[in-house]
Amino acid sequence: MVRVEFLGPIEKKPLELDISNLNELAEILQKDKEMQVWLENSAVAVNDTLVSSRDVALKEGDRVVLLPPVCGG
Amino acid sequence: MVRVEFLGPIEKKPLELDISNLNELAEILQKDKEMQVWLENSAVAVNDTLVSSRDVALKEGDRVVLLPPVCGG
Amino acid sequence: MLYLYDGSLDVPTILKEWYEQEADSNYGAYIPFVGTVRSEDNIEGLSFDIYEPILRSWFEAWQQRIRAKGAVIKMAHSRGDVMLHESSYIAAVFSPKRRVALEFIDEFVEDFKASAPIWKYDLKNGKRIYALDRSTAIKGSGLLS
Amino acid sequence: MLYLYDGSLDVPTILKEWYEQEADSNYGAYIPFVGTVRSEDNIEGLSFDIYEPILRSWFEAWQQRIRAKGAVIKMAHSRGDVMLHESSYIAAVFSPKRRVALEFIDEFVEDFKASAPIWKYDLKNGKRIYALDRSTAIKGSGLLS
Repeated sequence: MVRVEFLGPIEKKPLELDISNLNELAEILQKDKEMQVWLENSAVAVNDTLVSSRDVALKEGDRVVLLPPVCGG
Repeated sequence: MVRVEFLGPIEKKPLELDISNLNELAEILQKDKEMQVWLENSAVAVNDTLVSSRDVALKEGDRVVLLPPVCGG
Repeated sequence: MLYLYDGSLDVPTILKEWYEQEADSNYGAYIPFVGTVRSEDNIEGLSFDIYEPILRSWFEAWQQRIRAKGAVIKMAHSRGDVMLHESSYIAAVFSPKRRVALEFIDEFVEDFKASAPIWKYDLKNGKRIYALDRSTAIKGSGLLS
Repeated sequence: MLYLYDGSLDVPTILKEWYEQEADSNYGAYIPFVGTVRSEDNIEGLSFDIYEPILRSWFEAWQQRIRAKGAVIKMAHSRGDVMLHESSYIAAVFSPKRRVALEFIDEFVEDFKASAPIWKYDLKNGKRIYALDRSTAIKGSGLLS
């Protein structure tokens, strides 16, 4: 299973999904209307490394996080 | 009389001169060989205002200062 | 070094400690940037969420870049609530000569604003409201849309 | 405000006092620049002469320029001897938002180096040696040559 977490203001509980890449994750999350806006403005990290392409293989135990727009300081 | 002072590292005592403009001051100071280098790299202020031209009339009681290269901080 | 605190920062103490930490390191320039909560739009204060693992790796990358120029970077940030006129953020660069520190403090603070995984909320009538309009999407956002 | 001190600056105290002076002024950014005497070329320290009347008018012009942007500038400098790893210079900008302070601190420090009527001497074997090679002729120099 791959764990998916939603950071900061995204009010959504973590998911445990049986997926093997980010395309599959995108497909699943796009079905959730409330996630629409967050998908557009969030970055994605796999095992705490930001990724810039969906061509990332996911394996058992991997962790994906979604990072919405930031404003530190 | 016009008082002329030499600031910072210029080791020269103040002068009291009977001059009416900066051209006359330049003429007098250029006769002092030890002032040669300082004249080239120093700025000039009349009554504590920096001047950028020699066309400044001087009157009784005016004060001229020479400011050599600076390095605060 | 990266320091995270619950609530507001004790700015004088942090600036003093950092100055003393590097007192014998022979740096000619020390430039802190201090961020303080401003009164605007009737807020009572701000509140911050931090995602520490990515903040630490982002900071580590900066640290290496700045060290390569013979300089040092330190940063402190608040977690949770910080009220009006309290401070939530300090970044500081130490360098042998001034230009390196002057350029890095600017670049670091701007990249911090654009990239550091920290989320800001306005505190209004006791509620925590995400400051979306003042936030910046991290580079590469929208990958799953 | 411009503050001149005999000998080295008490950096933590000055940074604290300035921070507290503006604590309720609603500035979002506070950026001090601290200059510290570096060990190089076997010096024991530095020594400074200041010509106060022109320093004050130069600073006053800057103050007006910075106030016009809704910001504040403060500066402290040493007179006389400052030994290795002690500090001789602090400048700080406060502004509502960060860009104004980030840009002014850089511009102010550079103009300070080029224009402020302060002369620096190396202290070596107890002697005071003018640091001509590190000094900058003020704009318009050479008028009488």
